[in-house]
Amino acid sequence: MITPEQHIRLYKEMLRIRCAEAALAERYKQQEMRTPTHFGLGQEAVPVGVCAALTKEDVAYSHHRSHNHYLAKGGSVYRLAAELFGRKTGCSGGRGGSVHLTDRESGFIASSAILAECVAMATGSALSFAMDASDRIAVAFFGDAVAEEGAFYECLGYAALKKLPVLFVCENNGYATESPLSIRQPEGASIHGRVASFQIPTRNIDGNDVAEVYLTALEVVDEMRRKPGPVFMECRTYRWLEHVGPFFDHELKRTYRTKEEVEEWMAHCPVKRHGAYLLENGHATGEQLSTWETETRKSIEDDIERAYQDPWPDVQTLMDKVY
Amino acid sequence: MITPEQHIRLYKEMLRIRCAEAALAERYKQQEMRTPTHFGLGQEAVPVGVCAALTKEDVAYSHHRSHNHYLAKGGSVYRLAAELFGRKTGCSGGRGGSVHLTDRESGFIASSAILAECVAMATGSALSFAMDASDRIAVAFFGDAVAEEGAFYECLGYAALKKLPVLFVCENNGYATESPLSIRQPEGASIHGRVASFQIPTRNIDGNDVAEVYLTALEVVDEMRRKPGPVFMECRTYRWLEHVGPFFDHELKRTYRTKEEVEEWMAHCPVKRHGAYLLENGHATGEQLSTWETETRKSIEDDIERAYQDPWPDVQTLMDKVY
Amino acid sequence: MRIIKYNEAISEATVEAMTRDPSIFLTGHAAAYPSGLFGTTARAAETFPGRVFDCPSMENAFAGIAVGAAAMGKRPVFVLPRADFMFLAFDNLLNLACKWHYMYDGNAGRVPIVIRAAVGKGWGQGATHSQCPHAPLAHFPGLTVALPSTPADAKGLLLNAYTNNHPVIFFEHRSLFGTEGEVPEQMDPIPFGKARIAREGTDLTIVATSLMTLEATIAADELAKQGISIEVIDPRTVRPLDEETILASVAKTGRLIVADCSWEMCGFSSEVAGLIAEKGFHSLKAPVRRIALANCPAPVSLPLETAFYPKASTLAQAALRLLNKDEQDLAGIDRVDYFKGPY
Amino acid sequence: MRIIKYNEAISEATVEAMTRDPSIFLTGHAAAYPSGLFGTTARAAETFPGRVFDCPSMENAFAGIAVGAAAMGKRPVFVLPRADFMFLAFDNLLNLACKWHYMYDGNAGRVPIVIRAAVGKGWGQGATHSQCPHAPLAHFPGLTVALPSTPADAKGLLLNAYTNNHPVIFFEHRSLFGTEGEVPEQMDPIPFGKARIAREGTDLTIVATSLMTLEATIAADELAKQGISIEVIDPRTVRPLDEETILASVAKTGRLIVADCSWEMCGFSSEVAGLIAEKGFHSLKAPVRRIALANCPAPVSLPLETAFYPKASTLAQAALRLLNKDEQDLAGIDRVDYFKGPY
Ligand SMILES: Cc1ncc(C[n+]2csc(CCOP(=O)(O)OP(=O)(O)O)c2C)c(N)n1
Ligand SMILES: Cc1ncc(C[n+]2csc(CCOP(=O)(O)OP(=O)(O)O)c2C)c(N)n1
Ligand SMILES: [Mg+2]
Ligand SMILES: [Mg+2]
Repeated sequence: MITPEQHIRLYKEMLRIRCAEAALAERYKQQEMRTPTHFGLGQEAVPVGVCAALTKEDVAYSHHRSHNHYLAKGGSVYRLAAELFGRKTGCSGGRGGSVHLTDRESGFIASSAILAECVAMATGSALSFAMDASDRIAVAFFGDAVAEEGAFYECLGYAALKKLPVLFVCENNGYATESPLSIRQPEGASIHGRVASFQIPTRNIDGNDVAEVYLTALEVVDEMRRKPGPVFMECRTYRWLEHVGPFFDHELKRTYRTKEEVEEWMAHCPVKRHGAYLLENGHATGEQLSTWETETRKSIEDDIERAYQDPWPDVQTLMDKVY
Repeated sequence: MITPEQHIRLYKEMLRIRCAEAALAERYKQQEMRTPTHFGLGQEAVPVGVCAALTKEDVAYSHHRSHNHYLAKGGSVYRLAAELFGRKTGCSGGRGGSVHLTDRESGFIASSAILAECVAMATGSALSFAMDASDRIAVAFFGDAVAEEGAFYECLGYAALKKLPVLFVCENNGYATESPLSIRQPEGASIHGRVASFQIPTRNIDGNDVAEVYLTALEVVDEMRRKPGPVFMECRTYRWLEHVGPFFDHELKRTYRTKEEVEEWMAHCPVKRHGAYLLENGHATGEQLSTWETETRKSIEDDIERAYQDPWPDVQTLMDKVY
Repeated sequence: MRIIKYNEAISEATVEAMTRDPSIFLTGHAAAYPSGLFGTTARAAETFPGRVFDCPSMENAFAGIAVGAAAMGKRPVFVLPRADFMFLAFDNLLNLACKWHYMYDGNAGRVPIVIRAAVGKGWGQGATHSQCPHAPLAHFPGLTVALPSTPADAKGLLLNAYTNNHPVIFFEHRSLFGTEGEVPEQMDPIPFGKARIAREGTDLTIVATSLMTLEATIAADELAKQGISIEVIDPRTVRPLDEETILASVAKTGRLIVADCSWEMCGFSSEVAGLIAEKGFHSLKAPVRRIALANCPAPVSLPLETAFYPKASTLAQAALRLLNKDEQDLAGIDRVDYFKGPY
Repeated sequence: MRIIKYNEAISEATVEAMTRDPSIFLTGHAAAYPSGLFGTTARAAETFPGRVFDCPSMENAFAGIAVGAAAMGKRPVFVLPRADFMFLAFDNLLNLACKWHYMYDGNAGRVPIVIRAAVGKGWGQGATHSQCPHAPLAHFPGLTVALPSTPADAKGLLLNAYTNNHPVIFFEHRSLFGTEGEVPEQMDPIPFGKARIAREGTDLTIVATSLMTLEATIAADELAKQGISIEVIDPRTVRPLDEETILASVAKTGRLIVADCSWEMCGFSSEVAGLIAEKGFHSLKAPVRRIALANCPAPVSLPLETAFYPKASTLAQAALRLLNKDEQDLAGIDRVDYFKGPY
């Protein structure tokens, strides 16, 4: 069961990520963050629910759409913003850009831009944990397109063979850039069904319901710590903005999906939904919700502005860390 | 149903391949075929049963252990032997060696040494057939290790998505070089089970029973011609000789499998077994069987000797076919 | 003559070739969308809906699928929005496609496949979305590797790729898609292995690939004002390489700069420098100068990225030095990057 | 001093390093079997059964798994029975491992992984089982690429690889596993980027990689009989490259042959020729000569294979020509291939 405090924590964390991504997307339009960026608006419940079930010792990896995961695992908005601005205070010193984030202290080891690399990395970290008989867990966050990449299946086979403590979290948002799932993957062959054929336990859940994500994650993480082995979670969700960039698709007249479809999913906004849950169950008042939002926005604006004011890396450092 | 004539044809074809491989393995020991060679002794029923269900217009691809497939699809012993001797009359002009065979006329397009390449090539040929609305079929012959390679799953997904007329034939002989299946693939996750999760029809059959292979292949090929789409056949079989080279493992004191295991499988020899079936059912007499064997051996010895006498390629041709 | 853009030229070549040859089909991620490879596939997609289609993310297998389709008489064109994804396809390209004709002694038929990929910098693409692996690929016999730098070359080389009988890798530079140039309505294919002399000159030769040809031309224009005559050679294809044209130019000028859009080590700039050391040694009046990316992964941050990429001023400066002239402040000649996010 | 074989030296380095550092583990196809990588993993497998284990055929993912394990403090060693399989792992090697330290600005930790692979000819290995892709890999900043040519170098360089903090690719030549040489019982790691002068000389420099160092030494021995003094340099690592030692040698001899065990184009022989054209131009008395594989895939058939690979006589002949001496019949100096099938 989730305590009221936990419910509030989940809500506040989603709010922080939502406000951060919204504010960053707004700033992005000024063309001063020179790094192709895949915003995560609409998909907050998965990273928040999963990361709430992890400890700092557990590690996470992510793909190109990685801000949510970086933040939910414990990364700071300030260092993320600085990274997008290319500042030397960025989490990767401004060198990596939006798709190459890291925050080792909080256990967010790396995001990387090439599909399925994060799956392999998490599997490798889990191999390390298994060899040390540690009870740490490695998590990979990735999208539905990864189920088209061979490396994904290589990792499934390996993790199942070696009983590695790796949690595969697939955010199935139905699209890879502009391509819907139906033109990319065989009819009737669900991703979790394919994974299950490797004898890996799977869950197929509503990825816009943070409570469901959290409870599921708690359960599987607990299982994994007691009896190591991979678990796969497929979380149905939806991205609001264009694949890469800060706009809604219809603002740019892209037609691969309808405005109606987007709006329908926005109506199932994970943040609003959980806010409503807090209100209904008396865990929070409307006033509290709006105060939290105001405070969060303010603090995020401060972080972003502070990052913006930070210095560029010195050109003399171009060859630093070359060995 | 299989007619007596067909039964005899299946038997004779297995006999041809068995005798060819046995004779080549014997010659191989003289160290004059300078090409690493994976003999197919013991696995004759699968290629013979499958190829008997195909037409010349259908195409086949194979992996490193490819002699059986090349021969069953219609390749000549003479040109195979010449290839192993490195002669210019070899099916690949002596350039390819044992793992790079071709015989376009009979529809054996290519074997290649890198795992899973043959699966992709067959899928590609099937794509071509599908685009032309032709009723041709492409077949890939490969081993159990291919189920560890990512490219295999990429092809499964693509073939299922595009409903391509490709027949995947996996000869599961339980080993990849010296590694048994159990240390390579997850417990309980059968290969055909994994394939089925892609919504591909699968068959799991006794690969040492040529009649079962043939009937299954006839059935699926017929289905595929009427309604294009991939089919997967897993055929349980066993290789008699070492992974690469002409010896029995125990002759070289290799211990990764026991002599007993090999002998048990040899007792289920597909050729002997089908010979016994012919006798039992009055399709052939013992005398016939031994005449066929004598004739086959003779003709194969002639082919091999003729190949041996053939000339090397001229050194001046080293740069021919370079563009 | 008619002026069109690089991406229009590519689109045009594609539509023309597909009209002539029904065996050509084109696929790749987003290939069927208006955004497909910088708009170069959109017209083909409209015109030949059944022959232009999307492809799941399966770079490895698809390269092998292309080989299998080509072996049956198709001409597959596989497009990649970033060349960096091509590493996943290296096995089927290097162990299969490029060896096919030789390894089976011509008996297994031909595999005419074309892989088109966008390369290069722009808007902080960073370490994994900007690479141009033409040199590693050109190392392998059996591959043709083309990098057109003008709209006309893009069209002519692509027409040749689409009718060639063997695998071709075709690198289209991000910063060139919007550039304009003269392209005849009717164009013949441009043969592989025939360099283009982008600018004639007598004092120094610059051999430059892809975008670097543009940078070299800017540098040459600037130096021309000072009476320095630079010859700019665009090899068009790295493999086959037009050694003759390069050697003839150096025989005339005696001085060589090689400017490449990838790294130096075992790269194209070393290849040409090595060529001259072996076959043009007696023409050389001064050391060859190799100009390539800084010897580190591509950083995103603007000042680092700016320092990472060589440009017109880098080339002009190097030319001055080779000619024993004083260095000058030439930063003013560098093009402003017109790229806008988020791509 | 003690004489051991190349494969014994490799085995010894592995066991020593694993004894000292419990974070090292070793895996790859057949790694746990006596046949593992030409017997070089057997003793480690016996000594550390939990840390040497087999790996399914999944070259792509395992390279990424190695990165993820390394990021947690392990030192994975991934062995490949043929370097040709490594193309499948190029994505994780080139887009991830080699960029890791730079791209995350050092903040994501380190990824000390070692990939060991057998390369080279023998017994008709053919086009897809004989390649040595050191040049394509060395093109990318962030990778160390080593090719030891003697037992002592194999041990010393491997000891360094096993303690290095970044990804290392280690190519072991099939034709060298059985060769013998002096190897001290106690050995220090040999630093990367420090060439070995295999033989001192004054008339001509041969820079040679891997097996070609052996061929160069045979050629040098033969020519010494005729009073010709050849210096043979083994760079040991292609990246980092010891430019200094090579330049110093050419400064002394004025003549250079580069002999490589892969192809010429965008390969190591061009790299060194280019280096000299840029930084050693004024020392050169004659054109550089690049000697590499014939410009085609490796054929299997014996006479073709024999013609395909350069050998001692090829080098000796080239040296004579560079020194303006008459060609001679030197085929007698070439080593007889001791390889036996089926491997
Ligand atoms: C190997 C590889 N191929 C192609 C791409 C280009 N690419 C970037 S994002 C993307 C779609 C990813 O879709 P999905 O995994 O569903 O994640 P989402 O963007 O929907 O969050 C593609 C194809 C890539 N980054 N890596
Ligand atoms: C990509 C790749 N990795 C590794 C190898 C080395 N190798 C050659 S055969 C083989 C085992 C193949 O086993 P299987 O597929 O079961 O076929 P079998 O030999 O049993 O017929 C391996 C690992 C290879 N050829 N290609
Ligand atoms: Mg998606
Ligand atoms: Mg097997």
